[in-house]
Amino acid sequence: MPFDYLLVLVGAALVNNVVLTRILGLCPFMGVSRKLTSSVGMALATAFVLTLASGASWLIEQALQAWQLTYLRTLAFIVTIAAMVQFTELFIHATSPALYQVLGIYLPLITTNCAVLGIPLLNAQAQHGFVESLLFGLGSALGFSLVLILFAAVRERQEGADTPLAFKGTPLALITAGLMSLAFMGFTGMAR
Amino acid sequence: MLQALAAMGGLAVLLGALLGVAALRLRVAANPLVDRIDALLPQTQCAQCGYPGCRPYAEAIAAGEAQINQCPPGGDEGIRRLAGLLGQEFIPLNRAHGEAKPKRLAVIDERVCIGCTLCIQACPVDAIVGAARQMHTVIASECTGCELCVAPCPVDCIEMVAPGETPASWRWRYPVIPLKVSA
Amino acid sequence: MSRILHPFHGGIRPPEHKRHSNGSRIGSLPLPSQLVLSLRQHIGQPARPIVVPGDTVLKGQTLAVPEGRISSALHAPTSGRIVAIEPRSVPHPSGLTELCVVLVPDGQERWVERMPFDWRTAGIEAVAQQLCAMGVVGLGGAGFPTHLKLGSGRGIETLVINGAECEPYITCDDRLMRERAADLVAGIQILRTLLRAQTVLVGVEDNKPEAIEALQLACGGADIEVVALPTRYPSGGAKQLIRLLTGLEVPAGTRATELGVQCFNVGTVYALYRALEHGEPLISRIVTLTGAVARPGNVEALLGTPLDALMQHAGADDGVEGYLYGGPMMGFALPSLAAGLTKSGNCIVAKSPALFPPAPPPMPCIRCGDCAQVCPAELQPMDLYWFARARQFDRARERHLFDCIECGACAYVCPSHIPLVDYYRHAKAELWAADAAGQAADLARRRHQARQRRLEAAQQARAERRSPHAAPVPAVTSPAPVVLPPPQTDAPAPLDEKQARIAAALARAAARRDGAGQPPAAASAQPVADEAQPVADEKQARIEAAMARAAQRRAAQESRR
Amino acid sequence: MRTSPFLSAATPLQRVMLKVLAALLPGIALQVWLFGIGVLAQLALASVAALATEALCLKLRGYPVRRFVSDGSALVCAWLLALSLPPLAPWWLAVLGSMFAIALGKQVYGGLGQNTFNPAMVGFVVLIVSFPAQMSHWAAPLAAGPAYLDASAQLAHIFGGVLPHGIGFDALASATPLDAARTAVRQGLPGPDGMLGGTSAWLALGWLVGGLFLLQQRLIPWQLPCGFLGALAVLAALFHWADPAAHAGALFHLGSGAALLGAFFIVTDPVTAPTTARGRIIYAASAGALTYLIRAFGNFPDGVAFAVLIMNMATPLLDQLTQPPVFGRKAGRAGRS
Amino acid sequence: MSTTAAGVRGALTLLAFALAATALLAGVWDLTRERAARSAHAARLALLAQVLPAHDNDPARDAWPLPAPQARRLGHAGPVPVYPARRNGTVVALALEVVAPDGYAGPIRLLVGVGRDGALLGVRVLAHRETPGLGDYIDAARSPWSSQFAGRTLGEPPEDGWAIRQDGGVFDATAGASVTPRAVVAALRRTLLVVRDHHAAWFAGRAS
Amino acid sequence: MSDARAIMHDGLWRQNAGLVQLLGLCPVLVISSNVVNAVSLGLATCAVMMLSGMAVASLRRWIPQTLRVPIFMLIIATLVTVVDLLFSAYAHGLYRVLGIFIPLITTNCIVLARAEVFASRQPVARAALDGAAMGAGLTAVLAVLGALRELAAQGTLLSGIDLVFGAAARGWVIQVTPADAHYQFLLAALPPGAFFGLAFLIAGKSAWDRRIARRTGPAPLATVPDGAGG
Ligand SMILES: Cc1cc2nc3c(=O)[nH]c(=O)nc-3n(C[C@H](O)[C@H](O)[C@H](O)COP(=O)(O)O)c2cc1C
Ligand SMILES: Cc1cc2nc3c(=O)[nH]c(=O)nc-3n(C[C@H](O)[C@H](O)[C@H](O)COP(=O)(O)O)c2cc1C
Ligand SMILES: Cc1cc2nc3c(=O)[nH]c(=O)nc-3n(C[C@H](O)[C@H](O)[C@H](O)COP(=O)(O)O)c2cc1C
Ligand SMILES: Cc1cc2nc3c(=O)[nH]c(=O)nc-3n(C[C@H](O)[C@H](O)[C@H](O)CO)c2cc1C
Ligand code: SF4
Ligand code: SF4
Ligand code: SF4
Ligand code: SF4
Ligand code: FES
Repeated sequence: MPFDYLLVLVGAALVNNVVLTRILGLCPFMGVSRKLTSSVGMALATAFVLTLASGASWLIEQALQAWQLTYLRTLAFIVTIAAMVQFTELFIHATSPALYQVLGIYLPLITTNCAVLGIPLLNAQAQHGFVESLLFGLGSALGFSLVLILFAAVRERQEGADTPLAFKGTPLALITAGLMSLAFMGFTGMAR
Repeated sequence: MLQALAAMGGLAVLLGALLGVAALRLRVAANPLVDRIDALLPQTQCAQCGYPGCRPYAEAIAAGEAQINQCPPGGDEGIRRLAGLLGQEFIPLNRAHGEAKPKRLAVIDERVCIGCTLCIQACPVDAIVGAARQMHTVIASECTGCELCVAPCPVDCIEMVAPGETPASWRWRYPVIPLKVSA
Repeated sequence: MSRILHPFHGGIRPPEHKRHSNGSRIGSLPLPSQLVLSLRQHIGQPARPIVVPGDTVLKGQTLAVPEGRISSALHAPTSGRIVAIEPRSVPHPSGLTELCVVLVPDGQERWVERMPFDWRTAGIEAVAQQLCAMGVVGLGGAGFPTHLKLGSGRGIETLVINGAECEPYITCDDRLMRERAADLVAGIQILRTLLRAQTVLVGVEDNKPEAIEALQLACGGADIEVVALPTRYPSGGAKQLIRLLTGLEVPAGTRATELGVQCFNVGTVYALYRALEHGEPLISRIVTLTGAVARPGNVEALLGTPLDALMQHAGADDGVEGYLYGGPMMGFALPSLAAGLTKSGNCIVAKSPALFPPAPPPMPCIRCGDCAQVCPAELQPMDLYWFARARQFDRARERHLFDCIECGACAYVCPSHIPLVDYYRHAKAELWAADAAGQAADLARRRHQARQRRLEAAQQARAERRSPHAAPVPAVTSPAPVVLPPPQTDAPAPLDEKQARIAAALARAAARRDGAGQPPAAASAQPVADEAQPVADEKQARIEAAMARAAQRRAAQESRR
Repeated sequence: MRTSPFLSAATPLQRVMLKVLAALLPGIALQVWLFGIGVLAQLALASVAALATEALCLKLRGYPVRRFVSDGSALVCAWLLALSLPPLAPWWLAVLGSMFAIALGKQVYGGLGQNTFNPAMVGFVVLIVSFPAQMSHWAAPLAAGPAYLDASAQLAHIFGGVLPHGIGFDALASATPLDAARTAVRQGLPGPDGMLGGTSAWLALGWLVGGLFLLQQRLIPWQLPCGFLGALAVLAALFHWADPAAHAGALFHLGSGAALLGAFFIVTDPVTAPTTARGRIIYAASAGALTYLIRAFGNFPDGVAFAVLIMNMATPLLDQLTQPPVFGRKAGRAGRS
Repeated sequence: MSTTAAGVRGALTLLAFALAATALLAGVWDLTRERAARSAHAARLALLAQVLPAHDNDPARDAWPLPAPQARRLGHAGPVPVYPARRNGTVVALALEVVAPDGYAGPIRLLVGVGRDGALLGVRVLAHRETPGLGDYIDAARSPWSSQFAGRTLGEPPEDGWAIRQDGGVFDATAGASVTPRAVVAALRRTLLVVRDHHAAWFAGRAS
Repeated sequence: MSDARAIMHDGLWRQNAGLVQLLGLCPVLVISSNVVNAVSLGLATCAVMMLSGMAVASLRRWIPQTLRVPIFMLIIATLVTVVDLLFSAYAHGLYRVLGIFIPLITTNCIVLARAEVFASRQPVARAALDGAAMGAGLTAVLAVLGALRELAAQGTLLSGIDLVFGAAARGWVIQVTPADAHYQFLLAALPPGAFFGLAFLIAGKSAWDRRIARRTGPAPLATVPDGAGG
């Protein structure tokens, strides 16, 4: 059993990486990766919310299924997530001003990270149990954090390169992301 | 239908109450970003950016109303620093606001100056001394080179001159290695 | 007995080329026809001249006194007449000119009165003052004023004497140690007493066995350890030498004294000895003339000796395509030979294509890591280069750019032949400039804010005055606390009134000009002209022309609106 | 103006690349002996395509073509790509792969020294993902193969896609040891017996000779090949020990596929590997471990290329996190007062 | 405004919007529910029609669950439906969902139609993860490979012919990608065996 | 009406969501493997953006500042679910292909961004136009990328059109490379191909913009806000 859980975790983090394999959460991936420090902040904040959202949405999904209201799924999930993001912001602000300083401006951006909605939806689609949902969320969050931070470090270095003018900035970042995604295809088959 | 309304209504009441309370508790702190942006601006106060000084421009950037490439005295290096602070992409200086050029200092031609004090009123950093009807002088170490004193002078006696280079002020140049043959 | 050495990381072994010049005794040069003495022969503020053109001076007479804390004096290397104090070219990579004292020797070599200094009884501060007055600065390359290295008498543990002379080609310290070992040891003893050092270590690279032998002989029973160092550039770097001999690492930005160590170049010690025991200021130094020359060797040359005189003496070949001031690793290419020798000029190398084949064109860095392998500062030179090239200077600073000692080992091994040190120098210069600009900006911000506050206060005061309920206002003509510039003192004048006043001012100026025909008082600061009238005319003309220009400009502006 | 130092004692870049090419020769010779002239055809195709692409890109970017094309890095890239292609692969595979390697892997990033990913492996991965069929058609080694193709028949197949009458490719094809091992294990058949993987072990020896030459010439740091091979061998041994039936042993893994070629020529690409000693160890060991995991549990028979690319993206971060302490700034070292 | 008042106000505003949104959604859902269910049903039928002969019933509605033990033989963990095709009340064919667990990159899900005479009627791949361009030719959308099974029974080919050519059988397989077809062929053969074992009951329209 | 033209120009080119703002990337990259899917999702997004723009613009008076984001999300999610329900009822085949990317329009950053930046400050008509223009810009990018990828990957155009228009449309598929050549280049169909394709589109746009800029000289002087400079 623990091994299965590990598989879920690793599977979500590496084999089916949210960003590089599932292609979710690209906007923050492209937008908050110009600086290593800000990417670390974004990674932490997203990881927290993503895990939390996976757990909370499992509860909501149970209720919706019980009342046969699954067509309200998107609505209920997103409202909860939006509220949760704001509440997280408040909570961090109250408990740790230092952390808030680091994460502050990234928190609101999380609401529109489609991974935060996508992972709960995938959880619901795959009928994951509670622990599985949570681990799937956590694994995805770890995967997101990992590639975001690596990508930011890569982009920081590329800033100094003699990139052809037309490719400087976003196009080169996209090509790098594409090659990263290509590299991650090496993981295919290593978990369900 | 009723069930749906009840479920979503319940959720909404719960979350709405939470956020309503949260909104009140959230203090709106002064924007520390402005200070950090202002610290990166050259403080020439020349208004070429389209704002009446560096701080107003900093406020505009922080509010997302102005681009980071409007300050000619800061030049590309200044834009790079701003881009770094704000996590944005570097963009070259907007030429519409002027060209980046080496810093120059105002020098008053003392043979022509009539002591009208107009330049004193124009100087944003009080770098010009002299009383009415007396000849005026620029304190070189405090002049930012903003050129604001040039226009008001009725006798056109203020000139912007580039300070001469000495071995002490000389800087190692960027090693030019002609890699590219054409642009 | 041999000391346990603590090898530093990295380093290189370039071909030594010392044999060219270390075979013969230190020679001397006939008096040149002119000496060009830069006022900045050391790190810090330039010295302030106290002679004027036309003065005759004695040998050793003070020409310029220190200005500010980090500075040192300058003396006449020989007796003669000061013919000019003017910008002349100096040995500097920029090729720019700088204020120099030009002295024409009279050939008589008349000394000022020389007096040994009683350094034993004088306090360390007095000794330091004396060294400063004698113009003793570091001769190891940097030219840091030596008196500042004595500290405040707290004393140190280990005194390190730098005889490593690790750079290729240079042999001046070698010859000095061989030929003047006794004086050198006497100097070392003075320093040890002054600094109250327990241990004295003299580091000499083992490619100079004669110098080691001579020193050991001269030390006799004295408790001075002459340590043979493995030949490895840059063992002569002060930090590397200290690490080699003591195992201590001096972090960047820290002074060695804080760790109880101090390091002096052998030439410096010798100069210090001459200054204290013989009362001779620093007026000459040993300089290696080598490279593509007919008669390579060392000469003791007067400061200010034109470099082309030195090269003529050594017999520069026809094929020479340039000269290096200092060694090939850390020196720079001389833009011209017209400059005079300075205190830090330890070597002049004549370059020929045979000795210095042209570097192949640089290629991109492939991050092979060779440079990191040889960097004695244990930096990652390729990263510094990457950031410096991309002008991300702050990142370079984060990666400890300022720990780089510019030894050039990295560039020496770079397979892509990148002039790495050039990039570091550029990055450092830009960072210094940026720091200065930042300080200037802070100043400007403060002054601007002060002005804003003042203007606001003035406006408020005006508003209060205008309001009918306000208390009667004293007839203020200078309201708010006036700081430096008297601001516009009068109440805000309507535009036309202002114009009227300007007109009045113009009229006044005209009247003044017409009336007395005297230049305004302030103009006396200008280079004095002989006749007043043309000046007045000229001024009139200028003002008219300027006004025309101004009018034109305003018209242009108007039409644009 | 050029300043100090005025001396240099470096092996010029071009010479470095030439030495790398020279180090590949023993392995190439063995591969030609084992697989025939097709190997040389692939080398030639890849070289021409890579040089042409490089020249075109340089021209478009306005760089001096002659100087940069002659630096040799494109050739190294092309050769490494060609050596990982099936020797009888159709001609366009090598050409397309080289074009992707140079254009997308290198020049888009700014050319030599600026790329994030190993160009040769970019080309290889593009090919294996796009054309898995053609990329997994390895003909059996000539010495052991059931059918023999002479030189002209090999070339005819590469350039024309035709085989001599009566011979189907199935007759020529043989699963490489890695592929055979995984296929067997997946179907519950006994895996390899832990011995060296047949003929490819000879090849490994060829790469080893070249690699030792590079080490001796100090062109590659020891941390990279050692870390890579060490991690690969340790993991293989561990799994083999735990379940000998399902997992081949360390020697098998070292001797098959691209393990040694990768360890000495691919993991060692200076541009895309970290520069610090600690970073290099972490990088190479992780790449070795990933190679093993992909071989043992992934869908691709060999994992070298993917492992290298995955670790390439960690290089900048590793470089940053493993900065060695600077002179005088070492914690615990005398000198901090 | 006090904290509680703010809370109440916020709650009410959100409530109003949420209720309006829910009402709208519920309305639209009500309007489209029928149609969506019909669309889904039609899609299902269309798929079944690809592996079943002409029939006059609704196989999806008539489906019955295959109990776990038999489902396990077809590669499932839990019960799955069996879809009968009837003509005039008699079951003429069955459609089953089958899992081939040993594909190259994981399990392959198939929909298999079996006639009353024990012959394969059609094979469709529902889901697979085989290498695109190499192992995915089993998909009818990519190649006609799967059509070679139509009409095959347990006796035709004989037992040792139920394998791919490379292994001495009769079925084609692309060179260089034999793992995938091997898995499919084995799964099909297992399916036929299971159907033979329950032929009587299933074709009588009983669960077992 | 130059105002409308400016809005259209912004949406389609100058502030294009996919090429310039880089928002809403996930669907762009995943769903663009063929033209039909790409355009379908693009149009769905377009519809949602237009409707949400209108809704936000008309309701903005009743939306308190602090609850802005949750309420915008509520509105958007509702509209998206409506679209989702409609797809499931009337275009079931497409509904299955697009999968979770229809609900994910909800978090498509560009939708919220336009609601926040534009619709919440503008009259209804302009908000609708802006939503439509932005959506059209996104759809255009999706269409071009979809066409490029489909061509490169399998040498066809409009494959899968039957999912929208029924089996009769099967004949509309354009076979660019001969069918019997079995042309395929899988990379283009996979996510990395999408990244590369978008990168080249953006690089092309930036090169194009630069060329235009070179031809027409430097940008006109930016307008200085009133009262500045005093
Ligand atoms: C790379 C490098 C090499 C140096 N080599 C020598 C040398 O060989 N001999 C020497 O006396 N000083 C050398 N120096 C200068 C010393 O670091 C140091 O400044 C000098 O020994 C201090 O003595 P001084 O103040 O008496 O000149 C070198 C400096 C550097 C950075
Ligand atoms: C990056 C790289 C990847 C390779 N991938 C494979 C592979 O997937 N399958 C393979 O059989 N050979 C691969 N090779 C080739 C092997 O190095 C070796 O030449 C081949 O396995 C020897 O064939 P044999 O095992 O049939 O003797 C690869 C080579 C390189 C450099
Ligand atoms: C990247 C890659 C993907 C592969 N994918 C498949 C696959 O999906 N299905 C398959 O049967 N074989 C696949 N193979 C080939 C198998 O590894 C194995 O070599 C092949 O099935 C043996 O078949 P053969 O006996 O016809 O040569 C793949 C090989 C590689 C290198
Ligand atoms: C030791 C060594 C190994 C190299 N390995 C590779 C390699 O694996 N792949 C490659 O494309 N280029 C390789 N190169 C060539 C070159 O470094 C490479 O093309 C750069 O990545 C291009 O920027 C190698 C060069 C050297 C010196
Ligand atoms: S242009 Fe730059 S220096 Fe001038 S006022 Fe604006 S911000 Fe300050
Ligand atoms: S003196 Fe003139 S140029 Fe200098 S700061 Fe004042 S107004 Fe600007
Ligand atoms: S030695 Fe030269 S090429 Fe090698 S890493 Fe250092 S700078 Fe780069
Ligand atoms: S010049 Fe600087 S970076 Fe280069 S080796 Fe010397 S200390 Fe290191
Ligand atoms: S669309 Fe996925 S994060 Fe923006």
